[in-house]
Amino acid sequence: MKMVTAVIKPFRLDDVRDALSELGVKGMTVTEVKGFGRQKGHTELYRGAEYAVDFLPKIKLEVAVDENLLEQVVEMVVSAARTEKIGDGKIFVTDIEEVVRIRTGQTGAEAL
Amino acid sequence: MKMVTAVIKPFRLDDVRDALSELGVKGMTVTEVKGFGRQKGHTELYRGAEYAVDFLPKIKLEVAVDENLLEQVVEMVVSAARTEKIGDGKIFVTDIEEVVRIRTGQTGAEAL
Amino acid sequence: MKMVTAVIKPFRLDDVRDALSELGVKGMTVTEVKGFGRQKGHTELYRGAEYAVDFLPKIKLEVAVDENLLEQVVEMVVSAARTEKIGDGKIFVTDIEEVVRIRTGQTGAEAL
Amino acid sequence: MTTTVITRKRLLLKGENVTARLGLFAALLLGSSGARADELNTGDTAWMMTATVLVLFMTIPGLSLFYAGMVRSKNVLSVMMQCFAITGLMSILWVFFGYSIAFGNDGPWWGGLSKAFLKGVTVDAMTGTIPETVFMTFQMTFAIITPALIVGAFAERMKFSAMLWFMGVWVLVVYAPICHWVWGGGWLGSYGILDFAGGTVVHINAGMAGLVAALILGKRQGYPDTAMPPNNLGYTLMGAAMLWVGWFGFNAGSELAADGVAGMAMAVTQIATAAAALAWMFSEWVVHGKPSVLGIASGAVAGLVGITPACGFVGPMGSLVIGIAAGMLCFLASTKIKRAFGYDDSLDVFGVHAVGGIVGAILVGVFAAESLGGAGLAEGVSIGQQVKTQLIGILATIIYTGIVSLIILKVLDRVIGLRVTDDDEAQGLDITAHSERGYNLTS
Amino acid sequence: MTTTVITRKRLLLKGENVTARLGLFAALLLGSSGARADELNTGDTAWMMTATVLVLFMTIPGLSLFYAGMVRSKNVLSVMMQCFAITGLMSILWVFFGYSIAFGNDGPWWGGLSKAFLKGVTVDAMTGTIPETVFMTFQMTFAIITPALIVGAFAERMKFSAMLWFMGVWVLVVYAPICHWVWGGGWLGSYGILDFAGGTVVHINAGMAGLVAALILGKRQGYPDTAMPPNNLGYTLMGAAMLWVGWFGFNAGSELAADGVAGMAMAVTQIATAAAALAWMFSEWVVHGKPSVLGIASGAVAGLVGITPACGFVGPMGSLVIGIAAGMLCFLASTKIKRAFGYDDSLDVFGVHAVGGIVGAILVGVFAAESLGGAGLAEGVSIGQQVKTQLIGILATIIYTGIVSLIILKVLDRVIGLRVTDDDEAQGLDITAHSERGYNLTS
Amino acid sequence: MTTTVITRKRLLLKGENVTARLGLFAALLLGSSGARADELNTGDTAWMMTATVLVLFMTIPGLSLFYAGMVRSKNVLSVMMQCFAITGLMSILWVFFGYSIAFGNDGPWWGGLSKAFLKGVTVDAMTGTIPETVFMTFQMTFAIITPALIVGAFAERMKFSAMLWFMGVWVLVVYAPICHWVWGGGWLGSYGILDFAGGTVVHINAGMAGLVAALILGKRQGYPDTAMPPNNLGYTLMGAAMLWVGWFGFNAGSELAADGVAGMAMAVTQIATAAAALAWMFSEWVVHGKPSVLGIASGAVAGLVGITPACGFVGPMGSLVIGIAAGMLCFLASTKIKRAFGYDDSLDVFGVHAVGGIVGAILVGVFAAESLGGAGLAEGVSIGQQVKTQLIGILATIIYTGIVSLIILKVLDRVIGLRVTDDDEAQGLDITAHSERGYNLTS
Ligand SMILES: Nc1ncnc2c1ncn2[C@@H]1O[C@H](COP(=O)(O)OP(=O)(O)O)[C@@H](O)[C@H]1O
Ligand SMILES: Nc1ncnc2c1ncn2[C@@H]1O[C@H](COP(=O)(O)OP(=O)(O)O)[C@@H](O)[C@H]1O
Ligand SMILES: Nc1ncnc2c1ncn2[C@@H]1O[C@H](COP(=O)(O)OP(=O)(O)O)[C@@H](O)[C@H]1O
Repeated sequence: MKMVTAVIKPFRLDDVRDALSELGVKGMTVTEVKGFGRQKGHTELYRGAEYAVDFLPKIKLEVAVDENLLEQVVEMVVSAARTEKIGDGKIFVTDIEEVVRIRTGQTGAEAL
Repeated sequence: MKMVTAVIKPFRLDDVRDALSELGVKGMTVTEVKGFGRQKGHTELYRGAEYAVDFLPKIKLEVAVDENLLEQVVEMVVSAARTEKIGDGKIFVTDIEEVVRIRTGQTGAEAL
Repeated sequence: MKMVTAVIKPFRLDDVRDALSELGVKGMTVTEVKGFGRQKGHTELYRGAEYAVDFLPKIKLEVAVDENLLEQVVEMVVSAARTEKIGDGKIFVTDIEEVVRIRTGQTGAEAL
Repeated sequence: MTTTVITRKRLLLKGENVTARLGLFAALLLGSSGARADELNTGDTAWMMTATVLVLFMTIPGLSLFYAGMVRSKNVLSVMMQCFAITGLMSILWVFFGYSIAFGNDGPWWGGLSKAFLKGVTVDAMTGTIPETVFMTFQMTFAIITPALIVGAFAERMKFSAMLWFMGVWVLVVYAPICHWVWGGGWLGSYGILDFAGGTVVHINAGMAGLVAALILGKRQGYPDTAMPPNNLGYTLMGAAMLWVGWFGFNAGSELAADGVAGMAMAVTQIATAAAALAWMFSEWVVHGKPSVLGIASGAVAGLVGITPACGFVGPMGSLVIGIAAGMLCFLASTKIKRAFGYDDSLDVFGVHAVGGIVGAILVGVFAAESLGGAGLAEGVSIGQQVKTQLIGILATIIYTGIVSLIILKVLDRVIGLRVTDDDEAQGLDITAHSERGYNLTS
Repeated sequence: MTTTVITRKRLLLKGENVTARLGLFAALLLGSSGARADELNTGDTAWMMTATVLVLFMTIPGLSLFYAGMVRSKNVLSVMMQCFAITGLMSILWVFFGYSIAFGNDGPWWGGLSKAFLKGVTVDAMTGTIPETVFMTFQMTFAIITPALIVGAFAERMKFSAMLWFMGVWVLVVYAPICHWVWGGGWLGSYGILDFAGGTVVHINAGMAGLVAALILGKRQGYPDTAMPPNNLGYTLMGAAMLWVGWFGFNAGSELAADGVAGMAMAVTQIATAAAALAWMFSEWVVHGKPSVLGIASGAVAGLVGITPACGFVGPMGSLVIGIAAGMLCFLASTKIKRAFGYDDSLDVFGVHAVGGIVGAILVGVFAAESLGGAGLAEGVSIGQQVKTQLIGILATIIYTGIVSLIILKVLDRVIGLRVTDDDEAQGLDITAHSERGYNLTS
Repeated sequence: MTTTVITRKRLLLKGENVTARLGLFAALLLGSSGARADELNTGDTAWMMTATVLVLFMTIPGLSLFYAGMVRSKNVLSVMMQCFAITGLMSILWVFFGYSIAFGNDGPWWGGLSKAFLKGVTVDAMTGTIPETVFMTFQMTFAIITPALIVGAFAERMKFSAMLWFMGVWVLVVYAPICHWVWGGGWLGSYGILDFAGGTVVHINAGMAGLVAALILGKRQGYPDTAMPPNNLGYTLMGAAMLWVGWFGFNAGSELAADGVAGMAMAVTQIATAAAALAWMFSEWVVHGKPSVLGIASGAVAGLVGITPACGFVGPMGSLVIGIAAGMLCFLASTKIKRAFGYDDSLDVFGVHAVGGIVGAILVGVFAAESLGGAGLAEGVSIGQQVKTQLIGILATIIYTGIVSLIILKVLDRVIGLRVTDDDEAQGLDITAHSERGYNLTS
């Protein structure tokens, strides 16, 4: 079991979700985050006090997937999230040792 | 050291925290997230424009635990978070290679 | 590739970011979280109804780094985030199996 | 006609000759022209149109914000929606029947239907020195805010449709008749009760109906163990501020003229409200260790409620005492007593409005006395007698509204059900009853 | 009395003899003193200063909140900013030229520049029974809110600088002339159009200009597929509440006096608004299964718009019908019709203001008839004739504002560009146009 | 007429013969009846009750929102709480002593205690043509907002208890005496200072006291390096809108009558405010590249402050200049000058109120001249002389409030401490001082 964690631009979320659903992914968890990276932020100015805001709104998507789907999922996310402009984000793949579905107690692939 | 990440229903948080405290867990980190899964969302309607909101409010709980507590922790979370209705959420267990307590610089089990 | 996840006090964020930038870290992702731990919370009181709020605002910082930078990054975060008061937070190090930069499709160290 | 109307609140009851109180200006007009006393006075009319606007301002946005800030964020819209829909519905029902029931004829129990659908309320019709249209609309705003106050008692759990039915029936069979009893020429007014701007008619009435509704609907899920923190106390404080501001229309407007009594009503309203806000704040500071926003806001409202029945009758020092008493007693009622009894009056409609109204309705019997700086009791009436009269008015209101509200609610519960499902309550009424979310701050 | 009252506003400005219309009170004074008819009346003045304050209150904070709550959070400030800047700019332009163009002389097309820079508007100048300074400021608040209404049509995508230019030109070449036509002694007023408080001048005018702007600017990115949920419906409902409250200044203030007509204008405004709020709410409940906050708020505004041209002319039952019609038809226009045509009038300026204004402007021709409870049509004018007159006024407004707004926008588009860049639109106007964020709730 | 107008407010209170200033309408009444000049006028009374309500509206909710939006979210409630508690406390202290100190007798320095506890302020007592209760309450609202303005200077770091002590003492030993000097028959008024609605009494006074408080309390932790973004600029803009709306009560209400001077005060208030809002907006646009919400809101307030001392004396074009000057100079003071000196006046009380007040207090000496469209200076007084008089009034105010505020603060610091602990400041005052959170938007 792998966890695919993608940090993407907020307005790509719907496309990514749809793409993953098509692949048969049944669930995912989404967090509003702030990203710092190459993409530059903006400045804000209040009564002459100017300051830079380097953190940009991003969406972090976490999808637990079976190993055999991994490659497809990563590709799907890449193609659905890509705008080819700076700040499109990253995908991180990590290993999951165990998954449990709380409602049923099922574990492993069944739990997804 | 393992990280237990549980996505649960928001109103179960207090019970889960209490259950874990009883087990001797000293700390945890909580994030407000949105979940997409089998549980269906709701629709919103603004001046005739209807749209489906599939993402439901969930709480993501992260608890770093010593291996020997792992099983108990997972069980506890399952039993405290379970409502037996769809959408109860998932638990993911991953491996942590190192933990540091920032205040003291302690590492490993001591750091928890 | 390693993921360094640090839970820190919110007002230390700018210092930590600056410290990491100096090390050459190009990006990071930040989430507003609530932490439960040894640091005590506060009570709130509404028309005679008092209740304890144990969850304190924290910032979770996630930085993917190349193995060879790992140690330095951890040290930097520790020193920049430390106030020596209870509640300074934790650092968790986990393994990343793969990283992809969505914009370019680059993987591995290049993707950071 | 004039003698009845201009005297309305104070003198209707005391039956005194009013010419003297019209001030020299009016007397002058009368003297020099022989015009009838129900000549339109533009100053009075200007003030009463303003007062009408101010009372509407109390409900929307004032009360809506005050209440909406106190509930959980998943119900923030539902409370505002209820206040707003009540504003619409009560306006129409008032025009259809309510105004006539309250102010049609002056039998002891109700006003009949002679003014139903505003028959006779033409552009030239007068009530004292102001157009009857203005009087009718001014009173309409009272018939709006009274039901809206009740909303706080059953917030976060009542079905929207049941709420509409309850309020629609209630305003016609409870509010309008009690309004008639006290202000429309009915038995309580004749009996000599002092209620300048609505201690019995509005606050005790709403507070008691709220308590009944809270009891019949039962507690919210998780009450009182689960934390139910207010979602936006800034809204609540701003709502309290708007209530305070608008209440001058309510109280000084109840004089129906821009004169010295209205001026004094304004002054004592300010004094009592300030005193009650501080009284609640300091009580809380002493008892719980800290002064709070919710406390001072509640205290201000308690003071406004307390001075309402008294504002045209008492002087500055009387109002000070009423304010302090209302602030402290409502504090106790809304914190200690509610908890002791365990009922779930979500936003303390009973603890603030019924209790504050009772405090004011009793104390006006004391501080209206000329010896205590008031405008004076009717000739030959002692403080003790007046307080007895006041108690009878209070009891009559409590009993009537208590029983009739209970009946309406029981019937509605049987017929359409009062309470939302558990799932809907858990998810919140904004989504489940209105398909909307209150805050969507990240897009 | 009625027929004279009908034309109060127009007649005053056309310099006709107004003595007859001042009512018994003034007549009395006149009789006993021989004073001129333009004697200052403190009650009328008190009311008109209050009314002026109320109309300003409609725009800021009322309309600003109403609109700001409906956009996405990244644009919440931009909408408020536009309303606020318009308030500033229109005030100055009104003082410089607008007032003179609208109310200078009484030629058929415009008022000329004889009052430019407020020449002659001294501390002693009078308009009827109130100081001309008050009349000028009252009318200024109309010249503020009308452009501000248009903002809703192009929200979330127009350049701030282009918006300022458009509004600045528009108020002088569109608003002020139409205002003159109807109220300043111009051709439409002479022709006999009934428009008590601005159905044509304000609402149809703004609604049509908004439609043109929405069409020329084009749709927002992603419209209509992407969800664009309102960021804060609490703001929207509070804004609607403030509009409702302030609108009494707009409608009853348009009588320019505190008299029976003003009182009736107040009453029917309340009735129509309540009826329209309920009409929209129930329509939505039937059609979509749930009553909503956005719906009831929109309905209230639709009712306020609908009764605006009619409020000094119709009776309670006429206002009820107007309210219901406005609520239902604006509901259809803003939900079904907009979707059918596919234009992106972001906050339904056309669907609510133009449609509601048209409904009211037509129906006033019907319900002003004495037989239907109204103040009566001019002697010898039938309902059919009056409706025809109304239609001509509506058409003239639509055509003039449509064409001239189009020209101004086309020219500006060529010269400075109307629309922000795609990137700025995606990021939101708050940051990109004003370097500020609306909500920063975690520090 | 002009010279009498200048002193209207003072003279009325000193019991001088005011007949000449009451205008034709009153004269008429007087002529036909021989009544005394202090006959109640319902129109004036209606306006003054409205004006009183409007000034209260400025503080709560207006100023509270304006300020609350600018602080960080952890302090949002604390600022609102301070304004609200001040409203309560000042009301009581005004009734006890303040009113008497300001308006008791007319010695040069203070009014004595003859009216303490409102002795003699009965239902029949008159001030000019309005009930004294209304005058007393109107002036009370000034005694509320002036201390509340100071709150902005020490926001986010002062102890709540210390704040209450400071304000309580300050209103009695600083505000009430200065109010007496200028309006209550004291030396500055006799000396001929022009201050129609409170340039010295309210704004310079509050602005200077704020500066002293900011200096004595010291900077907020992290100022000026840490970003301290406003938590909710929508609140701030809505608060500014409410201040704008309510300020008509402040300015036109200061005439104490609904007459031509009040009308002109209303008109010039609108013009100056609009001009200042635009002036700040365009200055910022030029200097920083973008117009901002905080900028235009601050500009509007600067304009309101600037026109305050001048509003009953200057004409439209004078007000335009005053507005532009106030907008630009307050912009410089609040952005450049504050930064240059490095003090932490959190919300720019000095930069807006003191600077704006000074600009207005000086320029009224210029634009009150009849040759410049004003109401005219006193006979034989040149512009230069009047400006000198104004400067003396400004200096007297600055010195007195500066020194006495300093003493009060120093004593309080020694006795109970002025500033919260570092930990409390870091965590925010909402939780630490009031055990509440401002926003709780996810439950
Ligand atoms: N080393 C990193 N660790 C964690 N998150 C990162 C890292 N680098 C970038 N990110 C995330 O990816 C987002 C996009 O990165 P950025 O450098 O702006 O552009 P790009 O995606 O085109 O490389 C950032 O906003 C941040 O959230
Ligand atoms: N594959 C997945 N990866 C990450 N999170 C998931 C995944 N599947 C489900 N979730 C999370 O679990 C929550 C509950 O899942 P759902 O399918 O609705 O019901 P159940 O928990 O009963 O299986 C989702 O809202 C989502 O947050
Ligand atoms: N076992 C844990 N798992 C996950 N997060 C933890 C754990 N223990 C502590 N934390 C996080 O670290 C924060 C600080 O911990 P705390 O015990 O209060 O103080 P300290 O950092 O000084 O040990 C907590 O608020 C929580 O967010």
